[in-house]
Amino acid sequence: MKKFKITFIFMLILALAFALVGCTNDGGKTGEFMSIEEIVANAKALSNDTGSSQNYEKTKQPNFTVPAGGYDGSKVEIKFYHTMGQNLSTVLEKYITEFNKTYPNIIVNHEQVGGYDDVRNQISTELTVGNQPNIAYCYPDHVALYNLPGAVVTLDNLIDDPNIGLTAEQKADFIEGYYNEGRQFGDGLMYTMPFSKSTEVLYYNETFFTENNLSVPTHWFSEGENDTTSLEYVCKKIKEIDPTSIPLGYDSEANWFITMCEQCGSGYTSAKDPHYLFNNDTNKALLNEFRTWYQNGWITTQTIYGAYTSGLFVAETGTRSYMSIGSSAGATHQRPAKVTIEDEDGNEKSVYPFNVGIASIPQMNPNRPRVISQGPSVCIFNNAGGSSITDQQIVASWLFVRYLVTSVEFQAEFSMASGYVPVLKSVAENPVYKAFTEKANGGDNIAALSAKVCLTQESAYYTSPAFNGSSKARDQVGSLVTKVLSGQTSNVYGFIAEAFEDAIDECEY
Amino acid sequence: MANVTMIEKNMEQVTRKQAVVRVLVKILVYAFLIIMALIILFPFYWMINSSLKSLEEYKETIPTLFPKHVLFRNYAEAFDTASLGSLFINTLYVGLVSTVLSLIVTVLSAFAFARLEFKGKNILFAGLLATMMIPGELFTITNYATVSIFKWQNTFLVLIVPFLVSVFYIYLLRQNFLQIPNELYLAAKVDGTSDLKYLWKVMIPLSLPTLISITILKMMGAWNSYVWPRLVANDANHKLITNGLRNAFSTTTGDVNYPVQMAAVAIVSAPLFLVFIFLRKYIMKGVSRSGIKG
Amino acid sequence: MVESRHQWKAWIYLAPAIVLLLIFTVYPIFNTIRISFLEGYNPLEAMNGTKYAFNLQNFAKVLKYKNFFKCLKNTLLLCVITVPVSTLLALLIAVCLNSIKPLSRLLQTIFFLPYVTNSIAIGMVFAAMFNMVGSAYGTPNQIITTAGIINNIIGVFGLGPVNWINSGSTYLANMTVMVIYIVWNALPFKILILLGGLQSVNKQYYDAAKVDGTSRARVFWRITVPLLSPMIAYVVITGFIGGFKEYSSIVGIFGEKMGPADDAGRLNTMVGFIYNELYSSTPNYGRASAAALILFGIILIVTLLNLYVSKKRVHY
Amino acid sequence: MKVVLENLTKIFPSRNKDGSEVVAVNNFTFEIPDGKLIGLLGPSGCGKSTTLYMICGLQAATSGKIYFGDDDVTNLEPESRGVGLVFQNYALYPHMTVKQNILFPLQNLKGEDKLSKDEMLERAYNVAKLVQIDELMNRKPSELSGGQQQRVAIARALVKMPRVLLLDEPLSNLDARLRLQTREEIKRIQKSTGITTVFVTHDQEEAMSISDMIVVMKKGIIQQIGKPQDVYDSPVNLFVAKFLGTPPINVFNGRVENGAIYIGEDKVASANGIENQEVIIGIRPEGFILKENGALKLKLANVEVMGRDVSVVSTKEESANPIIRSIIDADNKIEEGKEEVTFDIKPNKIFIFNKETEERIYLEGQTPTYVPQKEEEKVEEPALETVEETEAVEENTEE
Repeated sequence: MKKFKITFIFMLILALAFALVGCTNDGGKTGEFMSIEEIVANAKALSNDTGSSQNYEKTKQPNFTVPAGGYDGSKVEIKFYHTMGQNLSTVLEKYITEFNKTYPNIIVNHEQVGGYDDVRNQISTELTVGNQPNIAYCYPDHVALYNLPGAVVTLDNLIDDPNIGLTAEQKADFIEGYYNEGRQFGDGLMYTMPFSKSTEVLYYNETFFTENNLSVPTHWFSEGENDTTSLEYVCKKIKEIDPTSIPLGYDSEANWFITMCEQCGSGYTSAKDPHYLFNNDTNKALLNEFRTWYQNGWITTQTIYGAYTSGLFVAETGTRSYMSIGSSAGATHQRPAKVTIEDEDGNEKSVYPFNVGIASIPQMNPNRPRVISQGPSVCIFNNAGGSSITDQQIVASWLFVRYLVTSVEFQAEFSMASGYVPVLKSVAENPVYKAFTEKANGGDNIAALSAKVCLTQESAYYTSPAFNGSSKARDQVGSLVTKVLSGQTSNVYGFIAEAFEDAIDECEY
Repeated sequence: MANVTMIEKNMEQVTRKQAVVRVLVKILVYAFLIIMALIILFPFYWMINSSLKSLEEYKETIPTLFPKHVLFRNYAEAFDTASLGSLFINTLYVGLVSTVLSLIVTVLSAFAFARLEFKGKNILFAGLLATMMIPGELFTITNYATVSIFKWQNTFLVLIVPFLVSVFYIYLLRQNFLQIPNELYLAAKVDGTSDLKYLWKVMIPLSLPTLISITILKMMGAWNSYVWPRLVANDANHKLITNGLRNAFSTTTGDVNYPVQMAAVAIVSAPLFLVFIFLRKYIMKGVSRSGIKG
Repeated sequence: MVESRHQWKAWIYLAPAIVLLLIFTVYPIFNTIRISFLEGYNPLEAMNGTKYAFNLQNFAKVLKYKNFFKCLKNTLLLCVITVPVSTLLALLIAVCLNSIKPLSRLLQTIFFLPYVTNSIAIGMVFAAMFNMVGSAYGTPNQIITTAGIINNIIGVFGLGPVNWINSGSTYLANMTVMVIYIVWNALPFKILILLGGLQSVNKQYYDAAKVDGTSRARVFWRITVPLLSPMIAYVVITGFIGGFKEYSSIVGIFGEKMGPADDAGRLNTMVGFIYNELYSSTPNYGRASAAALILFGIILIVTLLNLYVSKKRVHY
Repeated sequence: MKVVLENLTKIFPSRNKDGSEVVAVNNFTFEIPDGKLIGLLGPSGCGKSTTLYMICGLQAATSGKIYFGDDDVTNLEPESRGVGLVFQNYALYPHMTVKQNILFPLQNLKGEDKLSKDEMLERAYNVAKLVQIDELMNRKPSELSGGQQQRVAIARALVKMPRVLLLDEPLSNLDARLRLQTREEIKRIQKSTGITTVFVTHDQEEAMSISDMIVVMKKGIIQQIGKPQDVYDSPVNLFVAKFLGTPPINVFNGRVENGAIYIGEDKVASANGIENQEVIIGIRPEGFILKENGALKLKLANVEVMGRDVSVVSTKEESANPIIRSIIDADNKIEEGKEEVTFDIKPNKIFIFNKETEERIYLEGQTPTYVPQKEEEKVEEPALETVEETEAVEENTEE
């Protein structure tokens, strides 16, 4: 029996030895970071047209030609995968019944598969056996993946078709940046239609800002002593006023990193090989700077904090924040719960504890603004992988997609319900939507205020290049930010350098 | 060998000491068991406790041991948002049908392995046991392709058929059958009872506890399956508990309402818990009776 | 045993099991082996005729990949700690349960509870217990919004709040939480088997030991454990097999990112590694199959090792 | 080491919940002299095993005292009593070799009794030689025969030189031939070690053959204590008479009439000094003398020749059991085909018992060798439930 005890203890020692191995993470290298002033100067030097202007001449023939006579009116069933929750599905259903008034024989079954990754995983598995749906929410890198077996219908012929295509006004009505997102796959062909978009905005505690006469920050880093409109200055000031607070909560680490790359013109990714360019001195210096901001307790992010930073922004007691950069769609969540107070003549009134202001996010170069554009597009699948999808189903799918993306009423109602931004310019004039945006204020209709801000920064939208594996880069830079900000190390330079290298290895694995 | 005078010490004192030791040990045993039981119970208590709190109270710095004001509403809300009703029915249906079918397959196979002699029996059984070691993910992808060829997506068939054969239960039942003396079988053979009659009349009654515990454990399997159902049968009227539960609460923008999620978890665990309480004796006897003698 | 005249009858009884096994177990194994040799096999590319070299590149790529060894280390570490700890704990509990009469039925029910629950669901509960919202790192004034119930409990004993699973938590803290959760999950089945075994041990051995004046510890190590050794061997072997396939318990606590916020994938296991290969933006079935076969190989070796060790030590 | 039991009583809560109790051992008082081999004898359920387990401490006594020498060990743990116990089915640790089994008790010795390694080995080998299993030391119990296992169990019990050796039905698991041989072994071992030994058996032949003293018990009450021959020759009541002796005693209904014992019409023995009454008469099978027109006339059934002597099987109307068996030596002849056979009765082989109380009535010339306990000391016995011996043993003996 002695033997039994000995082996047991031996196993425990082995385990402890393993555990210790896992703890060392101080990179060996040492060196100097680029100075922030230099980065700001480079950013300012950039002219407005560099970066995301792409040429769209077609290098390939579209893979789908519209059958003669377009839709023959036959009974057709189409399947639509999306990530809409309960409230958005009800809006969708309303417009499906509307759509069926003109096309009674097109039956649209729609299904919430889960999050965006779930949709991708589900379709990538179904594609292997030809079970793919007809229409699906998609992001650029999803489409890159579906294009491996060429399963996505190129919409050019459908768009240009005389009787079921888009009229010139309809085409012009699309917001330029969103429409072009559909044809950034390197061959100039149109793969996706923009469905509903969102961007990032800066929410700030307007009441607090006016009380302490703080100005809304317009750029990141202070230039000179008396620069009171830099985010750096505002954070420092807020920290002095309320030391227990975390001045700024930035929800998405990946968006933050990619936006900084766009604003500073430092490399992130490219559609052509080599794809991953984010391991450069500018980015390392930026993250180092933000690391010190984090250690001063000025900022936190959703993953580090463990929950959406909107929780901090609306908090009344305990730790709270006074600025939050998050999705424009999440406006309603950035508004504090109503509080019942006694007004002067004693009767109870429920009112918001503070007013929320919304502004566009700080920029490195004010006349070259860059802000991320996100939100799903939709794509249509063909009969790749031996699937039984017929041309009529493709045409029917196109009719449904065209109806949704060009119907001003749908775009207006969907945007109001979701907080997303409509893809059509004319939605701004739609009476219902106009009334909605007029009433915009920091309280009850905060969603309208967010929509108004989004409309003002339409020209600043950028989208990252889409290629198979681009979402891996996005995941890696996200965890890179969290790791650099909250990682414990004694040799910061080495630690950051190694973190960047690991991220690149991971992408190229 | 002269009798060794063993104990000169005063008898009284030794007896008393031993009585004290005996009581002490009893206290120690009970203390150890109670502490371990509390550790096992604590997560359940915490689940119930959290599920009755409001979101704000749930997020307070010092978690409260009992909800300030009890919100049964969470349970109702959990029931609708995750549409637990249909999830339950689906899971129950899949669980029952797959359990009954797999019982038949298990009993027949165990009978063959325990009673009948045929070439290659041991190799086959060893092969079967080896499949227990293979990680499930290995099968998922290929089976997905096979199931699609059969056009079984979004049906109950696809949730039931692939998992009818569970090697562990065949092993468990075979052990149990082996304990039934062989003479019984030979005697039955002599007076002409067919295999099936013998199986039905003698073997099944004798190993009833094990069969019942297999049924219960198999039902629980349906409750816990997660990856496969999501892949092959994710539409509304075929969704099972776990994948229904999983993305019912992950709202894209706002915070997840943890208390309601806990409530859903509690609702999901309740039936299994009740089933176990009533059939505890059988489960215990079933598994131990098969006395896995290695 | 009935002579072999009844050969065909046996095969008829086994027919349903064999047919299903062929389709849903044997065929996938061969298919996986086939794919594991196709370098970088991606099903979507394969659909439009991309050809794949038939070589060992997949295995080479997996074995050279730093992440693979991290996953292997996590899996091995979890197994080597949780299996012995849960077996010993289960043994102690079973022996104590077997020696008392009052309350024993109630306690048995309680100890079996974790077996009845859904591992991902209870994972959420554990995550909530160990969770600590708010950053406790770096900033001088240690901002902690909610410290979680566990930290409050250990606070009672004067220990400071530990950052168990949030960003900035140490590897050791994460592993401790995982070990606690896995042992908590593994106890019921082990107690059940060992208790069953104990009840079939002949009482007279204990009477004999009592007359021989054996101390409780010696009774435990020299009589109970050897007599239960077949059960213990079985429990350890199935423990290792289960342990190597650990995945859903980590998803339960850390979510699909398999690690604290600042170091996603830190606790990723072998099955998690395979999963990432299957369901990533660049699905690579070749490498996933190779990794799965490697894992199967390791489980096989460890199980054979266990069988060998138990052959020597176990008394039948 | 003298063992004294004083009013030892054990009451079990009976299995069915009607609250009735079972008195397994009813107010035992007897003394086991030092160095003697005592047999506890009785039908199953008479409390013999319970008594044994109480002596060894595995069973707690409900009341009464147990003394080893002058130490009161009643509530002492078995290990401190210095007892050796041999179980009915040996309870050898299956996973240990014979040597490890024997060494096991020695390794438990603590304090000043602790032995060095080779002292233990030496003791183990001595005791192994004593029971003649010294060449089986490295075998596992499963590889040994019943008899060998028996001897290993005895060796394990003796090795720690206990003050008292207890054996629970040591021979019941052996086949007939081994039983005889092992019986002698136990006798030899006990004599050579001189250790006070108590063994329990339901086989009266086994008890009588090797015990220095036997204690006959029935339903928890001592019937008679004494040397085997005395108890055989002078049973204190009908139960003891019937229980001892193979073949069993022949029992008749008869009467005492003016100084003589009559079975039916036959006057078989003189009984002067005893008033007339209906009585039960017991005659030992070896108490018959074949005699032409003897006192007792029996209808002859058949004759079984067993070599050394002849067993005459006959019937009589007044006989309680279906046949009467008389054993006479082989040289007297019985003609075949005779209807009737007559015997005279040896005076010391006939006993008479009171019809109601079945107590022995001593004829003149017969002296009582044992005075049963006085009536009132007995714990009144509420339920006359006969309880199967092992089943009544308290279930949760302390672990």
